[in-house]
Amino acid sequence: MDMRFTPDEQAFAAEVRDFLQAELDPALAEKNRLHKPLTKAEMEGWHAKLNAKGWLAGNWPREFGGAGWTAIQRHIYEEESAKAHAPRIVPFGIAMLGPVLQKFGSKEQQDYWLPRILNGDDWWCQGYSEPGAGSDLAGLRCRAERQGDHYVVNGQKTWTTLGQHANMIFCLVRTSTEGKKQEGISFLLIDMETPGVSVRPIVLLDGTAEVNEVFFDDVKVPVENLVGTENEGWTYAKYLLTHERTNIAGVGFATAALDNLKRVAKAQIHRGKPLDQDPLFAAQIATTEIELMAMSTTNLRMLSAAAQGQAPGVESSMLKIKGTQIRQQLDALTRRAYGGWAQALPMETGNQGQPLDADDVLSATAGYLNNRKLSIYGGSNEIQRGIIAGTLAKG
Amino acid sequence: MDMRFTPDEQAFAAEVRDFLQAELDPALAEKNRLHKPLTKAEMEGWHAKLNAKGWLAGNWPREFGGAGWTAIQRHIYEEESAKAHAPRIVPFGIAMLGPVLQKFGSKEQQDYWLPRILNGDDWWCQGYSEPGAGSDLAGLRCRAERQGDHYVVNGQKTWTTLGQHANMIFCLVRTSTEGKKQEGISFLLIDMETPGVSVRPIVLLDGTAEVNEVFFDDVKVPVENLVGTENEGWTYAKYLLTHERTNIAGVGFATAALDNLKRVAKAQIHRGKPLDQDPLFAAQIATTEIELMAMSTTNLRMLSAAAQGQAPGVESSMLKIKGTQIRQQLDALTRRAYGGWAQALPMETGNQGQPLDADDVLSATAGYLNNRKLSIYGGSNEIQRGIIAGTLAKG
Amino acid sequence: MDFALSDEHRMLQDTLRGLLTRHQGDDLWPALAEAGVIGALLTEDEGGFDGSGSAIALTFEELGRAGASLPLVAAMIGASALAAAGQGDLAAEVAEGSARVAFADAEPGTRYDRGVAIRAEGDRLTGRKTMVAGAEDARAIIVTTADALWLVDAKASGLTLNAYPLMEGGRGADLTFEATPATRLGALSDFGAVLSRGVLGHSAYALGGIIAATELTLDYLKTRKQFGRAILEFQALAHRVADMAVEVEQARSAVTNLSGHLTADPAIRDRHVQACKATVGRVARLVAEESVQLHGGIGMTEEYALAGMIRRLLAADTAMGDADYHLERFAHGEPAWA
Amino acid sequence: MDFALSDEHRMLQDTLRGLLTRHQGDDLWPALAEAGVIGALLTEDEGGFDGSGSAIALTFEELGRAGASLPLVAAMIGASALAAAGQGDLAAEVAEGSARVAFADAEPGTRYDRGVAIRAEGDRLTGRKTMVAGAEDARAIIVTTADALWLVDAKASGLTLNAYPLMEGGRGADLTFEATPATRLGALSDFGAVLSRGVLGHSAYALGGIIAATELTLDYLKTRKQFGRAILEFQALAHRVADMAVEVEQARSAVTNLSGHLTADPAIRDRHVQACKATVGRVARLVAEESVQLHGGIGMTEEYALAGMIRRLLAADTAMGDADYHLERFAHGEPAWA
Repeated sequence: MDMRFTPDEQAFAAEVRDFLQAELDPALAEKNRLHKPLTKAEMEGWHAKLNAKGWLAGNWPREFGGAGWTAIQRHIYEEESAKAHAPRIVPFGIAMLGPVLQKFGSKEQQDYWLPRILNGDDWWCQGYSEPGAGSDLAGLRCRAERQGDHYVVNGQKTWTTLGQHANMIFCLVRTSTEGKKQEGISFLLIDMETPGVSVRPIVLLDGTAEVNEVFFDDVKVPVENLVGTENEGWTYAKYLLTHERTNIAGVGFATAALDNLKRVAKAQIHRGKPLDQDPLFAAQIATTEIELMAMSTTNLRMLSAAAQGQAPGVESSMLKIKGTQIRQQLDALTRRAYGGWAQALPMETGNQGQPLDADDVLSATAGYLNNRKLSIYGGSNEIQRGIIAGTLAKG
Repeated sequence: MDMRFTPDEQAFAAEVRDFLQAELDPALAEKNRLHKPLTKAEMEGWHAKLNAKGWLAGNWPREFGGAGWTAIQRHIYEEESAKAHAPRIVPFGIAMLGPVLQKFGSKEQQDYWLPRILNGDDWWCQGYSEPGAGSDLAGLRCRAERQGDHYVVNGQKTWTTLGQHANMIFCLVRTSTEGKKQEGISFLLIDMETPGVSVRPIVLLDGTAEVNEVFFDDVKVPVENLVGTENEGWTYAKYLLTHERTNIAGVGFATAALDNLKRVAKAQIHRGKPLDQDPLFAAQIATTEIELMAMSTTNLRMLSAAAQGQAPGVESSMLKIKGTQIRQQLDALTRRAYGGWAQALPMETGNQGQPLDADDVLSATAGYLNNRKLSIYGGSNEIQRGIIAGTLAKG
Repeated sequence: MDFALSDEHRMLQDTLRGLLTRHQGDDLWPALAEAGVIGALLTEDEGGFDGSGSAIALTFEELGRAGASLPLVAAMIGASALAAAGQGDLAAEVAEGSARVAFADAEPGTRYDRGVAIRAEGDRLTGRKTMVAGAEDARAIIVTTADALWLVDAKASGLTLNAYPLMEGGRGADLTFEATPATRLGALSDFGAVLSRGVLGHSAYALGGIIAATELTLDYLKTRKQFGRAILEFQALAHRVADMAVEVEQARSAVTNLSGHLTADPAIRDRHVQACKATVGRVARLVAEESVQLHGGIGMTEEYALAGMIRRLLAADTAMGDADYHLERFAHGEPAWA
Repeated sequence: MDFALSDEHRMLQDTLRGLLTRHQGDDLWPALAEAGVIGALLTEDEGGFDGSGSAIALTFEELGRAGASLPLVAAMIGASALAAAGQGDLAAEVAEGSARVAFADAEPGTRYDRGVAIRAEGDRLTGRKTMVAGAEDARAIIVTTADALWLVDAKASGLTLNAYPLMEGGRGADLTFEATPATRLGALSDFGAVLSRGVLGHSAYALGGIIAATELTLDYLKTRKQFGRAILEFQALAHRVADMAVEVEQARSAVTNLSGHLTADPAIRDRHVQACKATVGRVARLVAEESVQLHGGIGMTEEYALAGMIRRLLAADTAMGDADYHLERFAHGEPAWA
């Protein structure tokens, strides 16, 4: 057993740190640290810097213009960039659609769409969930009817993250109602500037508006925008979901959140002393840090097993559960560290004043509220428990 | 709103305390406090003292020789006697069978059995659970076949608490396999000295042997020992179970356990000081004490509502869950307060030495292990959650 | 022993429910004042007509159920403290609703310590208070320092106000004091009974919110279908709802305990203050988090009624010391107000 | 980065599994010694041939899975401490299995403090140690005091032994010292590496037990039917099993972390000692309690295999400081051994 990274991996980590040091604007990192919504231009700018370095698509094979990183390298990049508060790479084109097109798309689709993703010509968003189909994704009802060389799409998608910036959406649509509900689903690429597409923001309980509803009213989509075979979309959807689960543990985010919590606990006064000297609060921090120390190794164990070709099992479900528990616990502690000071919230909608010197406090409250989503989206923790139990039942 | 007991109730509480002071042998109380198994004679002796005072059957109406106490009086008696570490009244005759006979038994059965219960002529035990029917009680299979003026019983019962002392057992038996499983169950009184009855002790993980298996092999039971109507036993069984749930919160036991925990925490040394001065341990005690303060009032609210004729709902299920959580938490803390000293266990079977001056330590370990049963028996906490959710779903 | 409401309190409850159905926003305060609701929170000596634990508990529980965001705890604490300190005229105006006061307790840079960001020199205050609900509308402000309670006129010199929306729905402010003249009302420990009523108010308000969020969640789980079944039929979720229901009863009993011991011996009262806030705060957070989780995505949206409930629950935990703060003091056997 | 076992360690694992299938009770110790298992726990300097974190972790995990109750941690600590203190002859005998030593750490009247019930005066010990596993069979006893490690001959004057069964299955003893001659091996802090290996042993043993109890529970829930269905099909229970499975992975990683940092800088090693014991102890208790609850009544019975597992899990948490003890020291940034 050897828990250390190889010399090559250590060199790579150093290279990532150097890159972040050189290229990441401290103001942008600070904004990101404070959970403030980044502008579209800020996100695109960061993508462009990564693309110039050849690092935008770490997960893509080199033949498609990716960096062809190993799972360990991807892990290292994600860790270091989270610790530096670098913007997260917007996942919809790079992490989600890219792998689907590479595996199931036609040569024409690959040649046309993949370079556009890298160059930032398109901003993609994801059309999976519907108001009646969240955890029960296969219950989706958004219809696409073939009429000549077009599909005509009618229905609604929801929880479309950053959809307000997008010009393209990849959608799961129902092309048949026969057979099981998993059958009859197709995977369509839809230009959001087509007549009949409309987007409505959903404000979340932390006041941010990063997710949207997308409505389709007789939207014409050319048949060449069908990925793979009609009615086979469920297969591609599941493939995409396994890719969505990369970095599911969020060790880097948790590490950054723990550092921030310790900083806050050192500054806040409690019973006349810094809060981190309070035995109860210190024990709560320690409990979470100890959990993170273990999960971080669980994550590496699973990466290492995957690197040695072991078929992934329920690991991603386990990491999803523990990872979200740890991050939500850190968020809760950080908000609570502020005590009576944490009673305001920076609502994006309608700015009617802000408390003084309270950027960090506001971000703690917003971060806590916003990250309640972690245990809901991408397959809720209840869904993950079902997956684990189902696998154990068969084993 | 008035949270105080009435003057009459306060006077009654004082009378109970006086009685316990006068009649309870301190050595017996100490043995009970240490979770040591009491002998049959010790339990019978305590019953006799209570019977002499007219207090053995607090829950029975006066017409049957009971004390006819109100729910509040019963609560007061249970609280005071738990705090004084008085033996618990063995429930099988008094709390369980008595009410069933009073409601569903024939005049002959009432006249014969009820005085014998009060006088201690019979020691009753309960034949409900079976190896294949625990939480799923109605799935029981122990058969009783009518043959002339007898039933012939074949099958097995388990978890028969204190069955080793009993000469009588009341049993749920299957007299028909038609219809739903709840139909076809009958309620039989069986003399354990009848040929074909055998008892085998079950040693529990704390080393005690207070529960038993009871086997029936062609056991002849006279038909006059059928309570109520054949195949209607499920109704009586459910009636009994609601009576079993009296004092389900166990506030008195929890109060005594909390006092004991505080005593232990004051004596044990931790980081050079009494353990109760350790902020983390003190917070754990406080958490549990605060829970108990609230549950104690929940218990009184529900008693008070019942006294004013409100139909009981899911209250007993709620008190069962919270009551067992609190008691198990107190037991866990008490064991943990002893730290490295708590690594032995007084196994009843095979005495091969005991640690020095460690009666309290041994009792803490045994008490913790034994009381894991609290959340399993009398309808497991999972069953109780199902009852609550089912009621909420209808409400 | 009787846990039922008296006839008078049942009437008060009916009045409140009616008012809360008919009135909202800015409209609500005058309606409450006119109906005598502020008076119900105060004793006769304080310009009111009741002031019992029961009246306070039921009033704030109803406000919490309805999700009304009003600085009514401040009015109660203010009138009561003013009356006790011999400022009966202002107290009476607050009681009848013609004047409002704010209660400045929280400070930046600390969880719940007092006197970290503000200090008194003679009869002048210097420093800052934060998250002061209703400060913009207040004629005067009751201010806590390390060991005392002060009265500051809203127009006093050296006082500046910076206002913003609060998480719970109303508006609050940072107050900056620069040698601002203030009247010392007395030592903090002299106002234990007054402050304990404030804790009861916040706790009962939280209890109302706990009940509302639980009911909304239950309703959603009964109605909404997934995988072809009502969500409540999924046993894992049903059991979590059952656990929530058990904790709701704990919170109710904790409020009952404080309500019933408000006039008890200070040492006993303080233990109930701490136990109440610790229990209600814990349950409020549990219910907030579980309600969102059990709802799923819709529970995260501002449009849905749960969002405001969640924020009010968090705020109620935070007001006047959260669950951890009071648990720690309970564990150390410390008084609630010192 | 490679978490797989080396070929040598895979062989050791195979050897152990074979031995543990064939041998039980009194028979096991000589079989283990003969097969070189004690030697695998020790470095060459200590009379063994490995002593790596991996070897220790895998050995005790196998013992834990099999539920073997042996004072093997005492042998490891003993040989290692003796070798470090220049008592190589006895160390070698322990390593080859011809002599046994006990490790006297716990004391009456305290959770995990050392030196509460025992004190050293010159080279004599007076007082009491308790729950000393394997004391009856030991030729010598390694004893902790407030700040030092001592060697006491089992036949030393003033030493009395009172033996009894331990909860985990073996036998232990109270040792009473009355001016008993002892050899000071060194300061406790000098033996940090040795004692940390002891924690790894207990933790890996607990991990084996955690895995065994989880597997037994899963097996039961798959097989046993209630209300006409396998119990595991009840979603509320299935989700709890899933949560257990997640925690088992946490425990495994905590053991891996300590195993991989056994020879790291003491400050880093100690944090892993504390994190390991805190994690494994917490998970051990969780799995113990959940396994009983998920089984229902049968899980309470001595006859069923779970009973012994539960007691061994509790004992492993308790050995050399439980989860709370190590969490508290981690939180305060204190060393593990001082």
